[in-house]
Amino acid sequence: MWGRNDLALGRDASSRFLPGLLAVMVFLAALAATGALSARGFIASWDARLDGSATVQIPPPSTGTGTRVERREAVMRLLRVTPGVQQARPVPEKTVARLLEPWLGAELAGALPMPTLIDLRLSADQPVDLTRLAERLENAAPGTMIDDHARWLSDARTLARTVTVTAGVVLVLVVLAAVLAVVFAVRTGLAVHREEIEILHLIGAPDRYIARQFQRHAGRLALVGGIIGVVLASGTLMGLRWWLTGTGPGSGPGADEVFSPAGLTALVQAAGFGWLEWAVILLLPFTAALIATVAARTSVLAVLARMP
Amino acid sequence: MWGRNDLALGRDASSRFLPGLLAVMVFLAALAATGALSARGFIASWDARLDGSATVQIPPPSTGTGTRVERREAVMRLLRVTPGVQQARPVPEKTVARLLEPWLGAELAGALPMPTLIDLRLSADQPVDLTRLAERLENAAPGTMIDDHARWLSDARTLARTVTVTAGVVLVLVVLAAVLAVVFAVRTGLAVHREEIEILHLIGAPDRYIARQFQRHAGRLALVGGIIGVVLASGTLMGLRWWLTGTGPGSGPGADEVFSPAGLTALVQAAGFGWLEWAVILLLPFTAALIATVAARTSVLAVLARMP
Amino acid sequence: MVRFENVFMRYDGGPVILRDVSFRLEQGSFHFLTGASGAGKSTLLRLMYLAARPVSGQISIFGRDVTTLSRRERPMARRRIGVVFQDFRLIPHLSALDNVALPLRIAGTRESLIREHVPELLAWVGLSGHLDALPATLSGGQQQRIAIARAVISRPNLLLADEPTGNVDDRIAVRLLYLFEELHKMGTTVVIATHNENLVKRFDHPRLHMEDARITDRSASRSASAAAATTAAGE
Amino acid sequence: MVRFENVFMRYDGGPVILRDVSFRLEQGSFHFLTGASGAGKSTLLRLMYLAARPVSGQISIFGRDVTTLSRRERPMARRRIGVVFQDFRLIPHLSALDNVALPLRIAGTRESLIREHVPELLAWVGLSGHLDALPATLSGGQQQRIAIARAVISRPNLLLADEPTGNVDDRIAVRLLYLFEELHKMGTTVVIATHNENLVKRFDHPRLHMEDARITDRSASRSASAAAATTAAGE
Ligand SMILES: Nc1ncnc2c1ncn2[C@@H]1O[C@H](COP(=O)(O)OP(=O)(O)OP(=O)(O)O)[C@@H](O)[C@H]1O
Ligand SMILES: Nc1ncnc2c1ncn2[C@@H]1O[C@H](COP(=O)(O)OP(=O)(O)OP(=O)(O)O)[C@@H](O)[C@H]1O
Ligand SMILES: [Mg+2]
Ligand SMILES: [Mg+2]
Repeated sequence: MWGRNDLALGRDASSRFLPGLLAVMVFLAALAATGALSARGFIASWDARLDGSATVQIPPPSTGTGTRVERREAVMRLLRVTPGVQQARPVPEKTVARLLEPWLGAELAGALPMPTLIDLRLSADQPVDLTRLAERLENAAPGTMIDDHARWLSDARTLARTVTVTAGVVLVLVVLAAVLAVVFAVRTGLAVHREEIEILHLIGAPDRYIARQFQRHAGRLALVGGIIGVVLASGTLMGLRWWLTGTGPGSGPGADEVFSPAGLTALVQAAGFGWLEWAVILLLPFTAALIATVAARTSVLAVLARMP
Repeated sequence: MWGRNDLALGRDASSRFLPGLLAVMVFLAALAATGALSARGFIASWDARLDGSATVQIPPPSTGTGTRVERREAVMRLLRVTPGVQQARPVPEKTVARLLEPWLGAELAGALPMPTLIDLRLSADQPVDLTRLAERLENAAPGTMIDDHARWLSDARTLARTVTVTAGVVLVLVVLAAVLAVVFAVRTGLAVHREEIEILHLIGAPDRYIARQFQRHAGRLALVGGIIGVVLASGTLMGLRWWLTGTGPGSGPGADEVFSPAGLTALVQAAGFGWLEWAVILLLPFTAALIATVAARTSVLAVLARMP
Repeated sequence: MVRFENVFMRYDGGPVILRDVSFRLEQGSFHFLTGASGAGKSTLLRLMYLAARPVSGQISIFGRDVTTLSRRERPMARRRIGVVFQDFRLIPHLSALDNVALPLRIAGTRESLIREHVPELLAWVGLSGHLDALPATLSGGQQQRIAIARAVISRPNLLLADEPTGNVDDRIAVRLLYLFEELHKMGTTVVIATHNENLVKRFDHPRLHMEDARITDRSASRSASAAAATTAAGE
Repeated sequence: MVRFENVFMRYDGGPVILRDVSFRLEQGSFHFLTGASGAGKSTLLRLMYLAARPVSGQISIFGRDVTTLSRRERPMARRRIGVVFQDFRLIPHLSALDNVALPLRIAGTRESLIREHVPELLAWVGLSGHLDALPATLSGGQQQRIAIARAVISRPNLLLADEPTGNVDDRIAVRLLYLFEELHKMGTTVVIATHNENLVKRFDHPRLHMEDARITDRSASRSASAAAATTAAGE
């Protein structure tokens, strides 16, 4: 009884078109999900690096009083007794030079008097009043500034949220379209087979008997479409990654203050190949099949209930 | 005769589902098209600014011989006689300081000895051999480097191409899905109305008579769906823009060498509101209607030709 | 077996088809249902096979009030009723054999039993050469005989046939009527709606006649009904 | 008018239905088409209304060989042929009136003419009270009469009716036959497939009888055909 297929749904147009439609939807869903996940992961890694941290920057001695070491020690003393500052670590001069290298050129960076940078780790439990700290730092060594990357992080988070929201909208729409396609297929299937369904009813078939044929049909087609979509999406994502890795930026010159393609490239490179991304992608066809089965069953039973 | 609708297609399930499906497709198409167009426009504006230009960078005198002015004049002399260099213009020191400000802090940038920068405009007809020029510059003023932004532009173009290719893939898929949905609707419409179509044939209706009813039906539904999709897409794009403008970055501190959210934000801000973008977006529903009409006509006539 | 009590029936905005009709058909009875075209014969049968509900009144079948039967209970009741529809209602993509086997399959009958009984019955209605034919490839009369075979295959307790011989000649019609007689002898209650006066005359069974939204139960076809009197081709 | 020449017909893998059959029907003739169920009556009519092609042989209608007619030419030929299908084939969502009007509308007839003629014809077949009814809300016999009205509304040159009275009683059947006679008198060629011996006997028209894949043209219904002899309800 489970295997019965009196309606020959397999011969309907839906058999050819539903998998295609669902393949496209799953493809788009995979793209959107990967985009959202990797934007989130990318930002999360920056967050982990930057949140709860701050940088203190002491200008080179030429503009102030005292030697470089004196000024640094004055600041370090202050920081060590500031509650909430868990750790303060001067950045080695060579690292500072390397940070500036892309902007000044190697020779220039090596030759210029460098500012002193101190990395801070801040306590999560005991928030530091950065405004007061800044004042006290100015006293300890005039010209000293503190930057907690808040602005940077806020920008990055806005951006990540934009990507995530856009991906979310796309995902919702894609699921909506998939459900629409399935319900549409089921409705037209019911219309095409209306007479046969009436006959089945009249000779004693219960609604379940008919719904089962539709839900199995829809589920199977969605699974097929989902697999096709996921295979194509994986291929596309890997292709994109390969392309970007092949031609992407290294550490060379050329950058700009408002726009760094390298950042976006890194975003795409990081995309979609962690275990979470793979799991989401591999689950998509089954999710599609499940959605299709439920959508089919629900809409068949709803339509049948309105039949005499 | 034009207005006849013997098949009552308007009462089919397609009337409810096809507009929904096509609205989603048009929405996604609008998003993809806007993304591609604004990536392209963004890069084009950078290209215009950077292509055909190069920057010469002379380190401050501390590392070489001669005064700042001597070194600059030696380089300028050389550049003036180099074929292919249309224009050479030293960048004012204040501008250079401002360029470095975000990286070094205002005080530091004002205090440090700055490199001398010279902006070059290169002729498009007479390509300059940059390797040879670099050698000759090194002789004129040791430590001098030339940067034609090639690396930067190549990165930016790769990125733009990635966005464009992804958008293109999405567009193709979305059009494919729309055509699939229309052809699916038409095929099931033909199946639902098969008997009536046979009757119409038998009492003397030609194929055109029947195809006309289907193509008008499909075209109308696609137009409705397209308008819904475009309205939603415009709303979403404007919402995104408003959100990003509201919370986006200004000129303040906080940036990083590999990633600038500001760049992406600018990308989205620039998105989809030029006349070209508006034209493309406004054309989408009509394109959808046209595609639907043609797809419907073609597939109806193909199916009818196989009927007895 | 079948009991109508004060049944009132009309379709939305249509003419009254049954006005306060009460009657009962005993188990194992055999009735012809006659009446002019549009009198309501098909409607009466539809009420009996639960495809329509009366406006008011009670209809009991197998001793149960079917007007209050829930959607979930109807399938089981329907399995005990065999119906020959006026327009056959075969499933187009199932072969003759599969169409006839359908009620058995829905009821979960063993496949071996199906393979045995279905071809046998199809042979009786003269279609042994068309077991695998699709309905569309069969003539009108052949389709009608498949519809009849499907209605009787599960040996229903109640058999309702709506104009079951409209597409066959009288020789075959008589043969089909014998099939119904056979079931009748095994205890099935039979109601056959027909315009064919020849048949009604030949088989001596009581007649339910519909006229003016009422039903008259006449014990034999001999009594000259209004319809019979106006028959163009009377004897 | 209608000419068959050495026509051979069978469906894929089916029995031979016409074996080297030749005959002609003169313009304005009136024939009954008889034969056992499955003999091929509907098939013969289908060949005439261009819904099937013979395996070999020539069929001319209105003086044109229709077996070679292209897809684009067929609609015009079909508009001159009225057909009453064995299974009615009404369009379910069109009212009785619109169903009957359909051939006129397809041919581009003025709406005012349609409003005048269609209700008149529906009144003649006894359906003046059901102009706006959908087919599903009509009884079998009522649907059949709409099918007949649709076939005759455009005054076709050739009228083909397949069992047009299977769902009505003999009184209505006679009335419908008069409609065909009416057209016949106006010059229409008429062919009516039927199992109803009463009708064939009552109207004195020649009979085409199908048997063993051949057609015999008998000039009158009086001659005892094989089918008539085995009729269960003969006189
Ligand atoms: N579904 C329906 N909705 C509305 N009216 C209907 C419906 N079905 C039938 N009718 C009307 O009910 C009346 C009786 O129809 P019914 O089919 O019961 O007649 P019948 O006796 O079977 O006729 P016939 O011998 O022509 O088959 C007719 O006037 C018909 O128009
Ligand atoms: N489309 C088809 N494909 C294959 N075989 C067919 C097709 N239509 C009819 N047949 C077969 O052709 C034979 C003649 O069928 P046809 O419908 O012409 O008979 P008929 O004389 O009209 O019978 P009835 O009186 O029962 O309507 C039958 O045996 C039938 O099975
Ligand atoms: Mg009836
Ligand atoms: Mg026939």
